[in-house]
Amino acid sequence: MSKLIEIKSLNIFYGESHILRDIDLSVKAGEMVCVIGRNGVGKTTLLKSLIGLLKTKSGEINFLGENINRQMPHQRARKGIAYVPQGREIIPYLTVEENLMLGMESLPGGLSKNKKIDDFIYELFPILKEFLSRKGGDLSGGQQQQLSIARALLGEPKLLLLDEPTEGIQPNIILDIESAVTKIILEKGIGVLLVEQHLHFVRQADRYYAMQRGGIVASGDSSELSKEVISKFLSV
Amino acid sequence: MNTKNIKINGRLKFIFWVLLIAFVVAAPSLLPVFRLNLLGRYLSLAIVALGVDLIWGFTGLLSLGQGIFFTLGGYCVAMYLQLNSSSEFPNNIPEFFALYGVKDLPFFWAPFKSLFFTLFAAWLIPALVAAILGFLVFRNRIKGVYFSILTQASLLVFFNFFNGQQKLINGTNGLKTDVTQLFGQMVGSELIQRYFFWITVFLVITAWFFSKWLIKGRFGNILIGIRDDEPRVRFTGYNPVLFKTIIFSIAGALAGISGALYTVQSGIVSPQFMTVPFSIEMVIWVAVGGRGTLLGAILGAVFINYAKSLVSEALPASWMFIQGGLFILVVTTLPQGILGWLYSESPRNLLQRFGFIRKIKTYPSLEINKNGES
Amino acid sequence: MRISRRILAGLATASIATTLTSCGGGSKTSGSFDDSVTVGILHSLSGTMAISESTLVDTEIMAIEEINASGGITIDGKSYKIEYIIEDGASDWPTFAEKSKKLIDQDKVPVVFGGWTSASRKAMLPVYESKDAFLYYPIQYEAQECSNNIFYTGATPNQQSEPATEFMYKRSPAAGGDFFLVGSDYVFPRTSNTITKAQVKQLGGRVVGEDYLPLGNTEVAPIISKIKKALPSGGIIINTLNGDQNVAFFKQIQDAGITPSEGYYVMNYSIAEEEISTIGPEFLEGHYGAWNYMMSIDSPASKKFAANFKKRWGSDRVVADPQESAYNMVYLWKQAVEDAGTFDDNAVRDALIGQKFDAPQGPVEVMPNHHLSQTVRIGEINSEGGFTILEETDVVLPQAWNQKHPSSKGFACDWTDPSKGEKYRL
Amino acid sequence: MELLLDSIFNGIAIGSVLLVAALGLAIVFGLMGVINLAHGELMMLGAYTTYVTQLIFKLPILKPFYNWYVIISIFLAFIVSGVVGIILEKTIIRKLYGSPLETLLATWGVSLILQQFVRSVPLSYGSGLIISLLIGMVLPLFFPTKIKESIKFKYYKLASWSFATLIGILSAELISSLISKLGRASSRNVDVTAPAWMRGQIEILGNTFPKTRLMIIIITLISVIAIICFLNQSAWGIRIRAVTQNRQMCDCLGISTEKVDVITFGIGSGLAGVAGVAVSLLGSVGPNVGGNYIVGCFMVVVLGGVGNLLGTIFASFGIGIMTDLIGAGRLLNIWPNMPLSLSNTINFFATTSMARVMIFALIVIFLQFKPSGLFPQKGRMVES
Amino acid sequence: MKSDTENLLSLVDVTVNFEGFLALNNLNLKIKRGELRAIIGPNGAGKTTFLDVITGKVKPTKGQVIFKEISLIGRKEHKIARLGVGRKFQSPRVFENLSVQENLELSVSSPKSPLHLLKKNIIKDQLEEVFQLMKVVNLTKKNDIKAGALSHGQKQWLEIAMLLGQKPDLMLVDEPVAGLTDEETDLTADLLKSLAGKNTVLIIDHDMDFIRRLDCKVTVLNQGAVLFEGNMDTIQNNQKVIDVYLGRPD
Repeated sequence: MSKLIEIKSLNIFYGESHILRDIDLSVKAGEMVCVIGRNGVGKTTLLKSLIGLLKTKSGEINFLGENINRQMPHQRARKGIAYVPQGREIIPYLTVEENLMLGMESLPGGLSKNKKIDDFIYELFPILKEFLSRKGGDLSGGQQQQLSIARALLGEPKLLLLDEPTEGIQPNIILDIESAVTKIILEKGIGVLLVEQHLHFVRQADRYYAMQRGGIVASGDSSELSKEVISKFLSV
Repeated sequence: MNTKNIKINGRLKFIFWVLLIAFVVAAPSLLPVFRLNLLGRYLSLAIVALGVDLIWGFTGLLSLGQGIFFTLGGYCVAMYLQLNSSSEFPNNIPEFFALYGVKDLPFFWAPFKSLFFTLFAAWLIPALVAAILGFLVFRNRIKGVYFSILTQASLLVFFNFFNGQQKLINGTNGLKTDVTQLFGQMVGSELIQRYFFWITVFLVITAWFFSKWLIKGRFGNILIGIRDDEPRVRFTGYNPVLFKTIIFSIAGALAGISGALYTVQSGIVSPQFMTVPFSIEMVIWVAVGGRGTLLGAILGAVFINYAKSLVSEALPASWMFIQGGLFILVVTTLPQGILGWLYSESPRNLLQRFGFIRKIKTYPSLEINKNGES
Repeated sequence: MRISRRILAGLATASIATTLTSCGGGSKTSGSFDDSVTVGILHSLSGTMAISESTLVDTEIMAIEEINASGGITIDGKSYKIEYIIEDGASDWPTFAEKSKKLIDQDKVPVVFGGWTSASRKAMLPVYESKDAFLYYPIQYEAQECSNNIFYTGATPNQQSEPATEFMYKRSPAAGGDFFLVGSDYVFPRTSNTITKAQVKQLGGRVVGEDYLPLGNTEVAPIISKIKKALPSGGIIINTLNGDQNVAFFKQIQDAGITPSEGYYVMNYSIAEEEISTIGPEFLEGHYGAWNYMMSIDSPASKKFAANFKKRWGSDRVVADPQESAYNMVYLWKQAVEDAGTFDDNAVRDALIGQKFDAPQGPVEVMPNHHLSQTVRIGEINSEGGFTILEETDVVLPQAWNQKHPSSKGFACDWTDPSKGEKYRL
Repeated sequence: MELLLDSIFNGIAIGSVLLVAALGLAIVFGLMGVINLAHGELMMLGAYTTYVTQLIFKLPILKPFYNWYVIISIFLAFIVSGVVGIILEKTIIRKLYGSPLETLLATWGVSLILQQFVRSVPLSYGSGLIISLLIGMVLPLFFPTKIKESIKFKYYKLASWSFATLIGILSAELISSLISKLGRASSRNVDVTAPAWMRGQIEILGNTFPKTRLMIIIITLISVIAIICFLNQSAWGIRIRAVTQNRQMCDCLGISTEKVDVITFGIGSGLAGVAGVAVSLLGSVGPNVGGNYIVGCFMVVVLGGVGNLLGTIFASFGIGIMTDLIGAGRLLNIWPNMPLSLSNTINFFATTSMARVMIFALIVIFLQFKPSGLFPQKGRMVES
Repeated sequence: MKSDTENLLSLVDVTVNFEGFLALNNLNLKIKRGELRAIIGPNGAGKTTFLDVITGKVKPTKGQVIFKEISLIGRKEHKIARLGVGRKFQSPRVFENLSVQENLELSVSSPKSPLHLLKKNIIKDQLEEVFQLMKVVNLTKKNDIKAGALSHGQKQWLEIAMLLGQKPDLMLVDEPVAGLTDEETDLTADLLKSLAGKNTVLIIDHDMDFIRRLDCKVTVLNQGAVLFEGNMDTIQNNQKVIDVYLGRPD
């Protein structure tokens, strides 16, 4: 399997403080990779720097063999990276339908040419179909999370960045989300980079990276994720 | 390295002060009467600039209506001077009333016969008006740009009112002070003008120390707190409305004093002082000088006005270009103003606390990296 | 490289004012002079009033150049060239005061030609009085003022509005009709209308309404609805609006059907040829104006004045009453200086009274109250953008204190008699 | 009743001018949080565009179409002000997003410069400059994708800018040689004359109504409808609304936020240009024409509720009707027997001058009770 | 009223309606004096609105909030704060352009009138208190540093110290350990526990370990109303709570 994204000794600064240090990481197509670690070790920063919201100080981000260090987020999105941020960030005053349409902006031609929402979304998240004309901000947290993931998928990404998709969400919806994510990986063969604290979800991943203080301190197959590793890097 | 910088900085500052004081002391004998008069007027503008700095630089309230208070102060002294020298006119009221067929002095003029009253009114009335206006606005938590727009609208209300009321205050023409009498001397005379210059210098310094004293302690800290995070101030148990009203009214008082001094030195007060551009210019002086630095406000007011008068003598049409360009330049590239920028070069400086210096950002729970080489 | 030269030329004209000031004195003649004298010119070169006032600067420069070309000022056989300093009042009254101080204290000029709005004059007046300097002011105004330090060459109300009101009430097509007074909200319209109201009452007519538009405001819809309410079937409108407010006013009254053909006639006190060409004669045709000077005066002096101005500043330029006043005052000052034999203020002031000059409008004479005796003309605006002169009075003496205004009735001004002075009872 | 109808007619006439002037501001302020004090000057550019168009249509070749020059000038004014707005956005505003007070100060500087610019530079050169800018900005968009992506794109861009400059100079030359009036700088106000079919008045419901005002109402209506449709229906509309609410996320979704900013600001500025056309039909055209409207526009936007077009519409007509009611002293007619003190007060304010004082004062008082305007944004989303 | 003396705070039928959305729905809650109480619940359960209602930021559509036998409805935030309700925000909110010491001085200063603040020096007792507080949160060495330059954890602690400085009868603490390290979390838990008894403390958090460590009564909110109350163990075994919030134990 070819490497979808490959990061080599990535360093990120926030003002004067050094947030990410020498990160090496890669995701292959059809693979789910999970990043674990306590709050504040830099997991979200990692995802933000991959989508381009943070500037790379040094190191390389290669996507499909091309260096995308200097590209803007919207350029990366059009290349096939989709980002589902922490806290969903759906557009509150737009309807659910419009929110979904925004997801297709990263397709060739943008949303001017793509207006039809693919039905597979409704299969994954049936609830969205009921709420199409509702304002995004009126949905509950879990529904917003589903909307956010659906929106990302509509752009037919090659790589999906998921930032704590289960945070603060009712358990039954967590299960829905988990199964949806595994399903799309199987069906579409895309790669997923997941930041997660919810262990059940973490265990579904193929591989894991553990972070501490801005660096990667352990990695391996999820099956090797032993109790010690968890208690060392995760305080759930 | 750092300490060395501070020392040099201190020495520079000392030299700067010596030069400044020397200049002010020598000015009356060095400068021709006309230039001295200009300097006096621009110094009086420095007082209103201090007020703008207090409310904008420290408290975060951008008022575009300081002209109201400035003009009110000016009208107070002008009314006194007019009354004081109207004994030879019909009905013993100022000359202009006759133009509009007014025979009885409007009631609100009467108290201004007293010098004592006037000296208080010139800052108390603007302060009161500011307090009322401010209270009404702040009470409803109107802030940011809404506050600015509302103050500008209030400015227009006052401007139109003063402009339209010929029978009460001589409308557009305003009130003149140059040919009025003060202690038996003509106000426009060189002698009296020289006194006004000294009074202005004295009041600028007083206002400066007063402002410094205000912002130095906990009171000033609350103002900065209001600027940065007003809800937090509220939940800490302070009433921001009260503090904002107080500081706005202090700025109003300063504007009033400034307007009074400006009026007696320029010989006239008119609704022209309440036009929109003039009030915005006041903000520019502070922005260019350096908001959040009191000295910046003073220097900004004096230098920009002096430049304006020199440039417009030479190239009348180009001043608008220069002024506009200066504005854009300062806002986009020197947001701390010139003085703020100069200060920010020194690594450990006092002004950091006023927040016009690049903030060190940290990401949640990561300590500032002590061995941050990489 | 014709193009780039054109651009340069464009940029050069771009700031006439700039060039003017930086040149200091315009020296067209290279004739030899024994000495020179520098006078001050103080008008708005920037801001709202620049539009009107820059024409005065042009005229004053032309007059100075004419005088220089004919040998300058001669005192005791010594010839002086006139140089000038131009200052910008920036349409801001306090700035006028500031710049006056500069001209007097710093540049020490013997005379300042300047001002347009009453407010600017009122702002300058105390400066000249306190410094005992001399200002020459060229605009028709509301009077009710008589300063020993100002020489007024524009018309007083009895030299403009009074004959005009009488004409409108007695001899215009709307004779006997009701009056509505419209003006900008400042001292000239207000005072002028007070006089008009008194006069209309004397004549036996009725003023049925008045309204004032704040300076800078061009929303005239409320005024129009007031006019239509007050004058439902035509009448006389006296207009003292200022500058560009006139444009809005005339465009919109025409749209609202307030036109001569509907029986509405507007008498204007501040619309001269310059303004007609800006507003467009199609909006003004059939309305009236009253001035001392009109470009259509068919006399050699008038034609020469207009021709010289076009020659100096461009063939599409026009001359109008304020310019003529400005022109006269420069010549009158020259004559007074030569009579006095010195540039000294007080001597010139004494010599000034009684000076006569063959102005473009006809003979004028300086009266003891520092105003001019002038001829008044009533004209109808025609489709070519000029006035068709309907009436011409004899020379009218100026009243510094208006005899119809309740506050000044029975007063006059005379600076030749120390016992009379600024304001004495007749 | 008749009086009231009269007031409503007058009020709509006054309000339509306010509305068309405030519309662009409402978009720029409401959607982008930019306080554009140069809005009035963008209106002024629109007004001058009308003037230039008028003169060009007086040329012999175009004379037959003279009657329609106003319609053409609406489009031209939109483009001219839009182009200047876009330049503004790209050079200055872009640096100041998120700090509205800073935009206020910077755009004030811009307004000073624009005012002095039209005073000092001949209109023909101004037009040439606009033409250059327009070509320079638009031309590269039409390059084939191949060129756009090549490294040498900047040279192509440079070439197209040089070409644009050349065309600009040539057209400036052409204009000034054809119409000598435009070849000189002048601080004098100029005047736009509406074609004959737009002058005079027509009768509606027994009231006469000036045609120019009707024209302005039509322009305003079309603009409002076009804007609402654009924002709600088009792809760019969705993008604009989305970016307004969450800029970063939109960037991550593949929306070029820079483009959205440029388009939003361009449209707001273009609408100012349209307002300039409307204003030029009513009064004279001069450097200060826009400055007279700016504060009124802000009052309309704030009174209506920021970010709410419906509020803007209600606010402008409301202010229009109040202006007429107060300024013409109509309350006295409606209620003739009111107590003396009250009628004195009403008379005191029944002049145009004092009506302005009263209107502003009333707005300030109104905002005491409803600080976020007539139609505040509400709901739980505001809380978060 | 008599029975209420033991309750420092009681909410009676509090409903907050945001344009049709019920953020709080007939919420009833009582907190005793000296109690330490944790509040948990899924996102959107109304936890933050609940704090907003108590501190006066949001006015409830209906219902009563009684604090020390005084109704808080319609009172301004600063008045409520002066009555003795202190609040710590979710993300730390300190005055970033003031130094640590200045931050604390502002919270300790009393009375909070402008005239009092204009006096140049803070009262000696209060200054000592400031130093005491800095010691508690381990910021003594950083007293001169601007709060904006502190790390996230230090800001959290500074805000807690500021809260303590206000000497409130009721402390409302919103997610005090978000973004803290384990060690810091434990220290914070201990600190808050030590405050109970003397102060009344109400804590909102997601972190179950932290809540467990607090060892106190827990209220679970869901859809704007109380779903369940009890100690940590009973909560973990309550089916309703598991369904809406906790999920299957892993």
